[in-house]
Amino acid sequence: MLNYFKTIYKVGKSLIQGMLVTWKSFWQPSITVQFPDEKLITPERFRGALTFDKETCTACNLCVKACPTACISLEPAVDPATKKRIAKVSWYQIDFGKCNYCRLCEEACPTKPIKSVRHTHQYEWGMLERKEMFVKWERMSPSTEPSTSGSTNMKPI
Amino acid sequence: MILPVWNESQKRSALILFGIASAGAGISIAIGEIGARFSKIWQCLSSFALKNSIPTALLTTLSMIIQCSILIGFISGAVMFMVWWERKVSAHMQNRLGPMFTGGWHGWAQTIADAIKLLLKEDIIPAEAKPWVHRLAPIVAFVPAFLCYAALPFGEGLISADLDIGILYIFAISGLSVLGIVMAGWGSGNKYSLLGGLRSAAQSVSYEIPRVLSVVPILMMVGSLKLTSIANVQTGFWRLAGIPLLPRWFIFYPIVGQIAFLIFLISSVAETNRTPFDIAEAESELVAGFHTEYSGMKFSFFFLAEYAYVFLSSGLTTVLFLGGGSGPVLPSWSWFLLKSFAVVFLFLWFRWTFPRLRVDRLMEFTWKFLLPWSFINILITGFILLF
Amino acid sequence: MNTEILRIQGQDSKTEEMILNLGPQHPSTHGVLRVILKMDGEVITSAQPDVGYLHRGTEKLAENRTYPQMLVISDRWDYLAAMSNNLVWALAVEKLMQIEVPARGQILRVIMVELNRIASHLVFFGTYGIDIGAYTPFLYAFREREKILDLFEEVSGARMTYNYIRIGGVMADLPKDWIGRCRSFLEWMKPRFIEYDTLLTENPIFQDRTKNIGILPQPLAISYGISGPNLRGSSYRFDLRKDAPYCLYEKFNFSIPTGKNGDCWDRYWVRIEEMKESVKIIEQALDLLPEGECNAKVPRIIRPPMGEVYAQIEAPRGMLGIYLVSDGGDKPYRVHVRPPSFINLAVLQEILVGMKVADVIAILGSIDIVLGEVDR
Amino acid sequence: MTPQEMFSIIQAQYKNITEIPYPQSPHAAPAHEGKPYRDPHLYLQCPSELWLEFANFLKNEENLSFDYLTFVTALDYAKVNPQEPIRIEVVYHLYSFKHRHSIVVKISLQRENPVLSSVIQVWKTSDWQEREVYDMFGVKFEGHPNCSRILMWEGFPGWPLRKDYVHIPDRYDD
Repeated sequence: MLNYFKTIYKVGKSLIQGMLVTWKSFWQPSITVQFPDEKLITPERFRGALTFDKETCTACNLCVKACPTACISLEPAVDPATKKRIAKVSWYQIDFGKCNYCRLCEEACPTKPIKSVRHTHQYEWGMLERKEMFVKWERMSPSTEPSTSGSTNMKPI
Repeated sequence: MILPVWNESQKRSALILFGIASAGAGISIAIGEIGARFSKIWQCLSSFALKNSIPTALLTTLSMIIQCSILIGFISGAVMFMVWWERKVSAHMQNRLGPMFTGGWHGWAQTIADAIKLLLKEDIIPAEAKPWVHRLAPIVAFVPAFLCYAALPFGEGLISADLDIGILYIFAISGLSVLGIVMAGWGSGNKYSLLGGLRSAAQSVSYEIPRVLSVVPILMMVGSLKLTSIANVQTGFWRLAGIPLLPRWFIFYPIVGQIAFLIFLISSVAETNRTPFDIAEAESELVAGFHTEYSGMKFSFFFLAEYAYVFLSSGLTTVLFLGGGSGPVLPSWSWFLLKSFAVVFLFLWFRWTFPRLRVDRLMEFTWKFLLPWSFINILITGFILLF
Repeated sequence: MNTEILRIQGQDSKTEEMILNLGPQHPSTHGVLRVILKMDGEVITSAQPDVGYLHRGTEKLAENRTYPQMLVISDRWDYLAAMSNNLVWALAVEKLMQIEVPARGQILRVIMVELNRIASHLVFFGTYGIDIGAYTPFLYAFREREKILDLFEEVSGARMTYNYIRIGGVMADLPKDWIGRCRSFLEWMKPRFIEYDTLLTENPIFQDRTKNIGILPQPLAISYGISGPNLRGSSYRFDLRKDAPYCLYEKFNFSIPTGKNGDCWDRYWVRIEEMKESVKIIEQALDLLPEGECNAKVPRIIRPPMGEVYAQIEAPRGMLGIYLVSDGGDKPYRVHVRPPSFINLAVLQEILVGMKVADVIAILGSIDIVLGEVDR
Repeated sequence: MTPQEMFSIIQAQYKNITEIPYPQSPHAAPAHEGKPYRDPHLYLQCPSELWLEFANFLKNEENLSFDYLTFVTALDYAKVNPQEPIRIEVVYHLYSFKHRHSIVVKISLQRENPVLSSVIQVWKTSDWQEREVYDMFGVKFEGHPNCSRILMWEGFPGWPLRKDYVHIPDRYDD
């Protein structure tokens, strides 16, 4: 009979203790970051969207080999006069539908001091159709903007 | 709670909200005062009607319409507030913020936005479902909730139907909504809601009995079923040599009050299908229980019914145990609102702390624990009343 | 308990059996899993899990990817503990090429894997609370997990698919005051365990829902090849970090929590205790962290010699192993991943018989599977 | 129990179970590649018709007592490199909790329609793992209650992990 009341007391006590935990955190300040107004600062090694620097790239294909999902494709530039391949790139395309953001291409890129393909800190990046995921950088065309076959896609979501 | 530093829009919306709050208080004071003197107004009105021979039947229907609209207006207002309040309380209990953007300061207009969204949603009746049972279920679940409010005393004189069988009426009518849930379960044709419906039928039936029996000691002490008389018995204080020690609420009666209060609270949490007894719409097992197949307006009916019952149960707890409407300075109806929202906070607090009981353990808990204790409680009151 | 239920279904009460599809879209199957339940009322008569919805063919992928590229695929197996997947792949290749990783690299790996174990067990703690019906523990667990993910983001650049542990060492050394932030996280974590215990572990309703439910007897566990916290829940002391130490685990002293009678509560309790042990390991590892180079000399194109190797580690969900056969080329000839969740899940069809629907969710949650690893 | 002692116990019982020798680097292998490596366990080659009986022996034998089947997998030696004859090899990796030692048993079957007796009576974990080997390599396991595909859907054509499997690319671009 006695332990019947003891169990009731024990059950009641632990229920109340559980409620006190939620009561204590009821008064603690909340930790939500309200995204559009407040934004978290991304750490220095953050692997965001990839950018590409047309001038420094020597079209050595190391990044193409390093990529696990083979989403990088490029074409070396050809000197119109001598019809020989020169150490520049004519166009460079990354298919962000397949990219793993794994930084293997950046590590494989031999260009000094700043790598020609590297991660930025940009994560606000939405695309509407699959075609928009093919980001293409052309060196020959006058426009320096990275153009996709369609609308420019660098607009935040 | 550290208030975040306010930017421009938050200051402006704070002002708007303050305006709404004060207007709300003004209207309720007006209703409160009119309510209190309702009988006097009623006399002069009926005498005026007699003089220039307006049929009294027209007058009674007119007052009936006014009372119903006030009641429905109040309940939907209270339910709207409670939905928003639950989301804010649960958020802060979990260290997050809850709705913040709709309508400015702390997202006060969130429920209104939800209500409009639910109205605009498409009303799907699944192919498997029996159409008429599927359509009727929310109505059968929703209407009894509003009927019960007729007999709930919101303060002195603020009661629309002062029945002398007040409590019996409320328990009888609130029992009806189980029918709605079972109809929803069986009507929507999918296995999960069938399970949910059957479970909630078993649960409501078995929790109705301890809930009613826990009120019996109070009836024995007061001697009448009339809710207003129960409330009046609890006014005033126990005076120990002049100084007011404790208010005369039933909860402070020696043993009887506490046991009855606890049993009533637990079984009314179970009656309204809320955690830790929400096996009817257990998200993790039955996807959404009996209202899986409901969308749009019908879903909001179930939602409103649940919150109406929560407020009804907390209102009943205040009237029965916390002396609804008796309090020193403020007018009676504000004491009633304060106490019942405190009890609603208790309901919310339970929901966001406790896990869910299993079906058979829940039944066992009623039949083997709550029921015997309510009988013992009646026994003890019997002895107390003898001496 | 089982016999008593089966007796009820006598011949006279002719109840027609109901087949219920639990999943693949269901709030508590922790991913895309479907369990076909044959039920008599609320009691389960037979359960048959149906997997394969998330099968991405990692073993076929492995056959035409180089060794470093396979690390990126390994992140996607048990996506709640990507560091352990990276570690087991790196260990397999290093064993094959007989590479010795310097002490600093190994201890860095231990720190990362143990942090990842805490994060993965926190997810278990949160989702198990929701399975049983309590919503608040989930938010507390994810508040702590956010701090761990921030630490990982600083060190590797990503929050879930780290690709941090590489063949021969780690991607890069720690950023400046990472150790300070890691220590402050550990200080923040210790009082949280007391909070979790009062909120869920000692909660009578939780205990009522999980004690003596889904009892996994020891011989059945061994014959089904169960590993990890599920095996330790059935009171069998077997942990690879103690029995077959790898990565300098023999340097740390920590205890192995084991349950008593192998029910859902014991498996839950073992994971909570394991989190406390992991906090101890990380503290010792942070004190023990030597200076010096953290990567071994590894050729640019990794071409391991011919041969086969089986490396296994104690992942948060059990014994994660890689059976690697190489034919001397730069791509592996055959890779087989021994997935702990896939093997632990098979026992479900035995211990679910005779249980109620609410118990199905409690038992499935207590086995703690991740569908990425089940289907590979 | 060192591999040699284990092998002597097994040799006493079963004659035609041979030990697989340590792999030799093929003569053409370039020097920098280093010596071939293999885990220091005992590797046994067992004929397929003897396997079920040998499995029971491994489990119930007192000082072997392999009660834990770590994993079951298979390898498809289709491409002809001089050392490996064309076959499908099913690999059983066993571990003993009592003695803390492990053993690897390999069974080679011909590639046309490989058949092997299932060890589901001995270790229940082989239930799903053998179904996966069937799903990926087409090895039929007799005595298995439902030897059907587990990861792939029922009507999946072909055995994906075989070296000569031609994949029909699934189109989702447009």
